[in-house]
Amino acid sequence: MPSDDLPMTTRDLLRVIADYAAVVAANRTYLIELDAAIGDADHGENLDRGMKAALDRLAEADPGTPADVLQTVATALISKVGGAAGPLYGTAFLRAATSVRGRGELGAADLVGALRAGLGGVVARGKAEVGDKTMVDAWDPAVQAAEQVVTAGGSTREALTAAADAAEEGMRATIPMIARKGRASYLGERSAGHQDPGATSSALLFRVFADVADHSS
Amino acid sequence: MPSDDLPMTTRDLLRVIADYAAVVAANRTYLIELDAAIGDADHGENLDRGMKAALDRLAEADPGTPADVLQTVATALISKVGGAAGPLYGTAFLRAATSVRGRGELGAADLVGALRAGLGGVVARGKAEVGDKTMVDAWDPAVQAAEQVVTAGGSTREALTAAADAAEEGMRATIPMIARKGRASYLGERSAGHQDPGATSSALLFRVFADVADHSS
Amino acid sequence: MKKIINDPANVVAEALTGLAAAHGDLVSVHLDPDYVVSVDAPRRGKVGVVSGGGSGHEPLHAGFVGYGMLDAACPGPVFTSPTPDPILAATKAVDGGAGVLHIVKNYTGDVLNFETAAELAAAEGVGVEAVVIDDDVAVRDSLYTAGRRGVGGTVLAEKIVGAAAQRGDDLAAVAALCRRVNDNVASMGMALDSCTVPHAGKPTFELGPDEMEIGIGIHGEPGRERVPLEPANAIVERLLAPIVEDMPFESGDRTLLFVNGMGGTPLMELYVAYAHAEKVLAQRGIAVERRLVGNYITSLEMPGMSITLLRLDEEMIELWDAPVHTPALRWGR
Amino acid sequence: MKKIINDPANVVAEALTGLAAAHGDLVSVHLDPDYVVSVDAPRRGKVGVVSGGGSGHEPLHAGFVGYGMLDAACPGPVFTSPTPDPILAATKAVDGGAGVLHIVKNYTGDVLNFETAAELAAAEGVGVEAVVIDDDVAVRDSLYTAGRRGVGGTVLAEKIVGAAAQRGDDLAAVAALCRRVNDNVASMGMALDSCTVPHAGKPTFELGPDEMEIGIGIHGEPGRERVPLEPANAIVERLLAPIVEDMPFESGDRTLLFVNGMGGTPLMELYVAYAHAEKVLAQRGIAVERRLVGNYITSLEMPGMSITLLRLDEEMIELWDAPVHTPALRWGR
Ligand SMILES: Nc1ncnc2c1ncn2[C@@H]1O[C@H](COP(=O)(O)OP(=O)(O)O)[C@@H](O)[C@H]1O
Ligand SMILES: Nc1ncnc2c1ncn2[C@@H]1O[C@H](COP(=O)(O)OP(=O)(O)O)[C@@H](O)[C@H]1O
Ligand SMILES: [Mg+2]
Ligand SMILES: [Mg+2]
Ligand SMILES: [Mg+2]
Ligand SMILES: [Mg+2]
Repeated sequence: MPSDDLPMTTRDLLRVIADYAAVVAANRTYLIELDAAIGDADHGENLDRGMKAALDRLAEADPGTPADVLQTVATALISKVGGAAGPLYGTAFLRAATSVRGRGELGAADLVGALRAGLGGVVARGKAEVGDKTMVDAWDPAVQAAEQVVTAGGSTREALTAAADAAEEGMRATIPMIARKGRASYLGERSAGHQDPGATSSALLFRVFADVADHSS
Repeated sequence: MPSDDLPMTTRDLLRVIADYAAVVAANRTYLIELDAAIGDADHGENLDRGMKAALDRLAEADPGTPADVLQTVATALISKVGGAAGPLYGTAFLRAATSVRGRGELGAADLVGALRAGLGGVVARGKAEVGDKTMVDAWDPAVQAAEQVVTAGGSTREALTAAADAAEEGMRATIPMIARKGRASYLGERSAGHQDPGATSSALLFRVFADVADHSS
Repeated sequence: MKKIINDPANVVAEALTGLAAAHGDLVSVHLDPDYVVSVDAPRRGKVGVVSGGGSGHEPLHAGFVGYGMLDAACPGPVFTSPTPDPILAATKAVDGGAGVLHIVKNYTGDVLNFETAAELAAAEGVGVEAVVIDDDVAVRDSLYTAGRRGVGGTVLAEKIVGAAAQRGDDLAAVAALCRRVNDNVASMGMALDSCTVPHAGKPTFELGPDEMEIGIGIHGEPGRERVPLEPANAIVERLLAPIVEDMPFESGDRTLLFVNGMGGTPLMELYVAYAHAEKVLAQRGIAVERRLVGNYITSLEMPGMSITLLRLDEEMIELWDAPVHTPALRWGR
Repeated sequence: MKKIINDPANVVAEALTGLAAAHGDLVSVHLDPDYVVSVDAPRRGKVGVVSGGGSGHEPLHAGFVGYGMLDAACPGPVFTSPTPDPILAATKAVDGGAGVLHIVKNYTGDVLNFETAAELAAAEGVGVEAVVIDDDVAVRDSLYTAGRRGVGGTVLAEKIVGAAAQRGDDLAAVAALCRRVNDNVASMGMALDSCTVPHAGKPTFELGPDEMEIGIGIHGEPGRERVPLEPANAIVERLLAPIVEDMPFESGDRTLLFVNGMGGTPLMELYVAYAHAEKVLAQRGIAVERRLVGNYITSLEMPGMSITLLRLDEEMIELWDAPVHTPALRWGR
């Protein structure tokens, strides 16, 4: 394990959630506009409502482990977001929580395992594949990139940075795609030329993870 | 009777109606816009529909006397215009017809008598006074002006020209008025600053009378 | 102008054709002159109830023809009162020997044309009584003006009076009831934007992006004042205050509260307004015992609403609750 | 943005409060989680019928709660499907021991949230069957896409299925009937302009002054194509052609024709469209035996309409005609 590789603590994870809530709030209008182009103009509103609820519940629940944090966020998203994004993000957090149950803090392998589990949750619920122009197009390359870094002996920080870079690339790659899942699929060929809102909010999430790892290391 | 004073024949009167129908059609949008400002945006449409119907009925009826022409126009307006303008103009034409019943052609005195009767019809139906910001503000000074010319021994042409001038002045005088009758009255003080559509269409009518008298003399 | 129409000149006739096709069990439609008559009319011994006015306020009036409400409606061109011809024809078509009531909204054109038709009907031996509805408190009333406009109260009058005619009340009683409804009802409307009259092709008026028009008429006539846009609750209070003051409505009054959409307002917004209106009235001790929420007297696609409040008595409640079966209002059968 | 609202964040709760105030005889409203339940529910031995989805489509679904239609509705935020919480709460509230039917419009969010709620309900011992409505022929269907959207057919399914539950059919029968309705219904919509989502504050899309959007979704999702504005009759033909072709509807079919306003379309225009739609169908030998014209599944204030055609059988006709008493649809009582 490289010298700069500190494990991610419950506090770190709370910081990720707090920062992501702030990032979503700051990008609320942007995400609404992306969704207006190929959807129904609510993705930013939905996630913003959900992340605010997540913060409220975390403040109440005072979770003791990373799994508790992830589980609290999951239930907040499931019961407050609605739409497609609520169950999808919610299941991702839920599965991630389950994958790290019992751990006091998360090493690099725990983290990529949690991300893989989260992706598994998104796919199990939404049945989308890479190329369908959904959040999977951000998640799938991100998880793969993180796994590669860790397999090659890289640090958490390096893994999460690689994930964030890959997620952003995947997000941009959705622009020319023709949507086959979610609301944008109703547009058929007219969905091409627009960036997927869910892939965008996912890339923002991976970037927050990377930034927090960067600062806590 | 001055040398240039030919009586108005049935043909002349048919020409008045045909010309007025053309003038209304040309001013349809203008009258709609005046009505949009202080009413309900239909005066031009209403009169245009009515004058087209009048032309159709005249073509069918082939009237033999001035009274027949006026009566045919009256019933066309009453049964096709609706709104406030239909009964008001209709009654004006009806009373004018009655006042010249039996005449083969109309001298200056007949004409001013017909105009006076027409004004009486408008007032009987609508109960408006001068200053209420209605068509009466065009009709009343027009009829007075024509009567003065005839009393002073003037010609039909002079009488009708004076009427047209007075009607236009009366029309412009409606601009600052606060409406007390018709739809514009709902606006109260906000009706000031707008020219009354019915006074405008009335002024157009008097001008057509004057022009036809001018050409036929 | 963006509308689902073919030709502005035919829009009324085509809409009536659609009404007849969709509701042939209730109404039949006559074109040129245009009027809509209940399939049950005329009924021997029953007072005929006829209303009408310019089109563009649908479902008013044609949507209220049927059992327990109007026997006939005379739709004029858009926003233009009908001529006497269709009114006369409709009046004759519904006369069952007990006379006919004309419910007329107070607009110069409507009053004049209905008056003429009533005279012609009388000349043909049909007894007509006319009641003019003038419930719009946005307009200053005086002997020297055209008076108040007829707006939302018309819908309530047509329902209540229609029920009285249906149960067999005579013409004098039906007319007296109609006057009683008119004496106890007050309304006020507002708009967020203009409607567009098909034959005009563009909006009747322009409002800034943060303005609203208070006291708007149902023909898009400009209203009492133009003010900055406000939250729903403040708008409701702005409409209710002159209504309550005018009558005045007082603590202990039993009322029917009618929140009406002008045509382009989502139902969601009408319910937001309704919630606050009922609350404000409750604070004043005014009991809402019956209610109506929806688009019943509209101005084409105008975004906006009106509030109407009717002071009820026992008889009005009974008649309001009585069965009605028309294209736009139906209960009890 | 011009709307009669207080705060975009509270618009759904405030509208529901108004609905409860105006129709307390029919429904009661629970807030947080938000759901609307019939005052008669639960009824011992009766299958509960629950639907829901994003708000902004009023009167769908909450306006259809009452006798003979829905037992409960779960309105999500504007255009956003509800979460499992209110769906679960509503499902439990209407369970009379005979199980509950979920009528779900086919949108990823709706399907996922209803699925989760059904699992949770099952875990608590309430049997749930779900039927997904996907009648929008504007959308290409395939195994590899999210499939067709649920639109106007939902209203017809809720009425017909609600009547079956009311007469006592069991859960399997009610679900099978709902699938049969869905298999026999097809819809297509269009818009003249966008709606404005309250939390977004500006129109979802922009159309040129002479453009219209064909195949629009009820959330203002862009449609199949953007084309120049056409007369009403041409628009009707453009919507009907894919509907008739898709099913296909054939000469001799007995149908229910539903012309639906998107919220900002005057009734007059809907009747103009209805007149031509019935004529076009008649030319193809397709008989219209029942009809519905009005604003029943809307997109806030969007100007536009949709056409829905349902192939009827004897049982569906009987159930359509059966009494219904809800805030927005009422007959027979
Ligand atoms: N089947 C799916 N699998 C994965 N992601 C999906 C799926 N359907 C939708 N999404 C994602 O959800 C995003 C939309 O979320 P949101 O706007 O909140 O929900 P809704 O579409 O219900 O309005 C899309 O941009 C897409 O990334
Ligand atoms: N009581 C009245 N007496 C005289 N003229 C009137 C009266 N009421 C209205 N008018 C005239 O009618 C005109 C409006 O006609 P029009 O727009 O066709 O009818 P409506 O007001 O019914 O839409 C007004 O501009 C005014 O000149
Ligand atoms: Mg969305
Ligand atoms: Mg006018
Ligand atoms: Mg008019
Ligand atoms: Mg959504």
